[in-house]
Amino acid sequence: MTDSDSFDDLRDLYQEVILDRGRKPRHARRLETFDATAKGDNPMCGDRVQVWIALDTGSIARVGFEARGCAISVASADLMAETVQHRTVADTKSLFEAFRTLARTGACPDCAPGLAEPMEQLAPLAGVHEYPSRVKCATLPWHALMAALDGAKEASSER
Amino acid sequence: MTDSDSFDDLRDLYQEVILDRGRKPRHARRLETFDATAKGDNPMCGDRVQVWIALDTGSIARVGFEARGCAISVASADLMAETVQHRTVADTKSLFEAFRTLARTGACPDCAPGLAEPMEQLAPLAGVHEYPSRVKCATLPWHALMAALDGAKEASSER
Amino acid sequence: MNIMTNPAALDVERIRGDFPILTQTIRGKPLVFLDSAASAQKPRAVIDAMVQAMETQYANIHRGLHWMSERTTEAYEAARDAAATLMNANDRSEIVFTGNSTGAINLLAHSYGRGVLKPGQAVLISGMEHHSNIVPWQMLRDANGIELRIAPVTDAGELDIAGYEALLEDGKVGLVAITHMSNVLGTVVPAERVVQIAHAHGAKVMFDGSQAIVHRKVDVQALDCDFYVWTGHKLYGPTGIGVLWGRRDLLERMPPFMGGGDMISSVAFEQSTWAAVPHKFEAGTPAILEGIGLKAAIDYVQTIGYDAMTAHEASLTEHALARLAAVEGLRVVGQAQDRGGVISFTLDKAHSHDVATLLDRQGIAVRAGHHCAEPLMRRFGLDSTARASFGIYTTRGEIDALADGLLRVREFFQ
Amino acid sequence: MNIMTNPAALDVERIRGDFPILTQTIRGKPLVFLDSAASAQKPRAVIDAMVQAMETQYANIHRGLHWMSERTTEAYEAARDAAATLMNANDRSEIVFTGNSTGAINLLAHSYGRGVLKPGQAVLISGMEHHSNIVPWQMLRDANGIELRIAPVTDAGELDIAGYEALLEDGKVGLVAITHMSNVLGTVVPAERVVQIAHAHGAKVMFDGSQAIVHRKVDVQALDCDFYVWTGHKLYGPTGIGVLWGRRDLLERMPPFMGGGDMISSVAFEQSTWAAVPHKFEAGTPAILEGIGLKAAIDYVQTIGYDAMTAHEASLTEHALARLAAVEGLRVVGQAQDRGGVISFTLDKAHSHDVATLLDRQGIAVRAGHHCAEPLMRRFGLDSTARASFGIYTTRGEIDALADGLLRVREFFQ
Ligand SMILES: Cc1ncc(COP(=O)(O)O)c(C=O)c1O
Ligand SMILES: Cc1ncc(COP(=O)(O)O)c(C=O)c1O
Repeated sequence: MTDSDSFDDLRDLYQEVILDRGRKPRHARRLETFDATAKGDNPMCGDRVQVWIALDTGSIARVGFEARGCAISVASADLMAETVQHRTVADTKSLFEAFRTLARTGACPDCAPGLAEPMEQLAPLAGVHEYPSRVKCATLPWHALMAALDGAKEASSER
Repeated sequence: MTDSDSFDDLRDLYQEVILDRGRKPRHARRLETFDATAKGDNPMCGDRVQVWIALDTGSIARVGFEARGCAISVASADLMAETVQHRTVADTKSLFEAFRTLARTGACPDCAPGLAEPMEQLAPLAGVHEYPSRVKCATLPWHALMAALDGAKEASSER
Repeated sequence: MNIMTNPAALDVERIRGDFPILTQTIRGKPLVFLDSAASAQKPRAVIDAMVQAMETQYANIHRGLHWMSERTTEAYEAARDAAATLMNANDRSEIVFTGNSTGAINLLAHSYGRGVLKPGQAVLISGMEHHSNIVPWQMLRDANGIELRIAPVTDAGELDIAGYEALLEDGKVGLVAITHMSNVLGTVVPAERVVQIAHAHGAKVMFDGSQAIVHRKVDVQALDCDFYVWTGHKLYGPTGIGVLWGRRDLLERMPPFMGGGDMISSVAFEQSTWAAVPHKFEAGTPAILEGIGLKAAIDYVQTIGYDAMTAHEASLTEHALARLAAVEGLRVVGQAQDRGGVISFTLDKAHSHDVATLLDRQGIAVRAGHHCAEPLMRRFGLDSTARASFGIYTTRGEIDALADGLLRVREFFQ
Repeated sequence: MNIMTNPAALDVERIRGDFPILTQTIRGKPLVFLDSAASAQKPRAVIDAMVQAMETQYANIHRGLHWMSERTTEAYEAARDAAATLMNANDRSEIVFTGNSTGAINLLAHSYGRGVLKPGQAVLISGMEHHSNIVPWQMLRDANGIELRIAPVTDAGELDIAGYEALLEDGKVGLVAITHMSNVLGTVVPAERVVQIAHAHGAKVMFDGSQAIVHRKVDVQALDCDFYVWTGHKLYGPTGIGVLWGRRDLLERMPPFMGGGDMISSVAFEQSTWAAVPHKFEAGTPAILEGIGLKAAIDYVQTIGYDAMTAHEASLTEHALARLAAVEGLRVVGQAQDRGGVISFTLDKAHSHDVATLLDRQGIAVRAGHHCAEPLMRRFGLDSTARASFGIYTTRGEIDALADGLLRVREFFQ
């Protein structure tokens, strides 16, 4: 049972990157200086996240977050922080739409042209589409990010 | 179709006596002098009946009634008026219980011993047991009769 | 005659094959079921969908994180999509599931009536309502000081439009709650006009579509109404499920009706917050199997198509009115121009209960009584009527059987 | 070991054969369904009863004068008799059918809460209630000035009896509405004592028996309670039907909740009068098919017998608690002395949602979340737990699969 191959059945959704990011997120910190912040709250399952954004002339310089929740939501926040760094706000918004489709349907072949590379990075989360009630775990940090970019204080996830 | 045999399928519930009594009841009149009267009302189907009783030293001298309703309820009122005549109040009450069982179950083999003859007269109504929602058509006049004997003004039928 | 040449024609024999119950016999006679307005029979597709759920894919829904729960949630929520499409709702979140039409109207009477309407305002119903669209408003009147007004019905059994408009004139009516089709007279109310007039006077409109949606295509956006309710079991679906459609902005303004699981966002003893519409109105474990059955019923009806259904019922109704007119002493109650496949009548020599029982002994099921519309009965000076009502599986032969059966009843009572 | 030597033993393999769904596989693995507390699976007897009604004997009920209607009425009303017998009610008229437990509690909160209780009185619930037994009373509090009190729960997850009694001392509590068994902790409340204490202080008692009736014989006369509610889908019956039992004299004093067809005696626009109990509380077309299914479920449970069911679940629970105790980092929430087959737990290294999903990938269905009991979660400092719950078809092997699955999850998250 200690042979990692015996976890094949578990690993198709919880890929190594998710486990790893869920356990040791790289961007899980409050930014000292930031331009925007917002909270996301999913009262149905108790997931909670706050994101901080530092901007640099229309682009995202850095994202930090604090999250309480499942591995999926923490990993998703961490991957999000990484993929949106140095991206324009406009690109980030299309990336969100593309990611949302990925999370809901498991694929997004034609969406967000020009965003193939970050989409690749987010691909490990595609498996959540099989669990409609967990899609919101993956999208909650993104909703908070969008809320922050739109100047709102709070986002609530899709039901 | 004019041959009465062609109505066999209809006649097992609506026996000749019921049709006849429903059409031309013999006791459908208000008594001029009476000792008790009560109304019965079945708001669910609009059946309405009033009975008048003349007593004679613990026995029923005469019963008259006015009824608005279906053939079953009118025929039942008329047969009731006839069968209770000259009976003691106590006998009438047991007859009611026996009739009620007859109407509900289609038979009452052992009940009301000593009342075989009036039960025979009421037997044409036994078929209503197949129509639980019409049992109350047959029993409504009896409920009014019981109410009158008990000094009440109104009875409502069983649901 | 090739039935295929008419695109709207409905192959009634094929349809009958979809309803297992129709092969039953009653007292040795083939069942002639003319009581569909009370509740319709269920096609195999509905039965199968419910069985399949129970046999292969069932769990409680919403927030279940396991396969059975996720799949059952999808199957149940697909009913919401189907209902939204059926009614041409703007958004699936405008579909609220209830236990039946009665539950939907009570929800509205509580939530809109007590939560949005103000004492001093009025609710306007009509003289031909089902008890389910009378009593909840009476209870609102008696509890909350909302006036209850009754739009008059003409001798032909139609809505008296002038009388209706007059009752709206003073602007006090906040809500018109009116049947789209009478379950007694078969009358179809001129819904667009009803809405235009109400809106012109600042009133919202709820239609009780319990009967109408079985016979006519309902497009809530074209009707321009505000609420529309109906009940699954009359549209060939299971019992235990009904639908309240409402405009989203109105639903959002309404407080919840029942409290409990599934309708909350978060709960603390001090205070709770509500889920978004439609879930705010759906407390407790939903009628899951019934939603799945209802989805199958809607799909079934959509496959047949309203054009074919409406045409079929119109031709049956015409035939029935002609055949019944030939029965001496028979009086049809209601002569509306626009009517659906529901016909009430009385016979001079026989009480309607006797008529129903004697027809039953010939295998013919009709309803008799006040049809949960006592005030309407009174309006026509009646205690009860017999009522024959038609569904997609009803045949001309069955209507002939009814007419013949009535001739026998009349002769029997001669 | 001959299973026949123990009269109370339950032949789980034979029982599993009665539940078609249990042969399903999930992602190629045999289904291990440990989510029965959310909703139970349906035995063939229930499926068949519903199918048979739809295929051979269906019509709307009450006041139908034809064969189909009379027979369907009998079949539906037989469910009332069955429920009355199951609970040892004094009279069948004390059984009111609702849509689910939530509907039953809301009925009570409206009808008893607004119709009988007076502002200034209090309703007492406990700290371990399901949202369905919290929110209706909050809504009553906020609308009608009824105080809401919360009986404390001990660290072991039991009702704090002294704290409970103290809240009754001032005599203001008119109604105690309390769970008979917690859907999170499995705790069975000492029902007789709860009633004795409440009655001694002049309060009526309603039990939320949604969970309890699945695991224990409920005898309302022995309990001496005043109201008891439960929900069909957890007792192996269909969705869409629930039960409110109430003492007849109390039901008679209560005003109706919803208005409509079937609950009236007569209707006039000026005023309507109500039918006798229980019909006064049953507005509109009932859940007919669901009543018929529920009857079959009750019969099924009665055939197995509560002795066997309770013993089976007790032995499963004991086994499960032992196996779970061996999973490192696993904490069982709630250590009540008297408990049923529902176990909530947390794992130190994994969030309960991840636990549920990872178990699901092994074919094992458990629930994760707040289980519609947020205040109780907060009481134990938690956001969510995973929960395994057992039914009559649950095997020791399935519990072993759960324990092994959890060991894998833990290792996976190492
Ligand atoms: C203790 C308890 N009360 C109430 C309910 C509500 O039951 P329902 O959702 O069927 O109304 C449940 C189950 O969901 C429960 O476990
Ligand atoms: C016009 C109308 N409204 C309301 C209802 C009530 O429907 P339900 O009994 O399903 O709530 C009915 C049928 O009974 C009806 O015909």
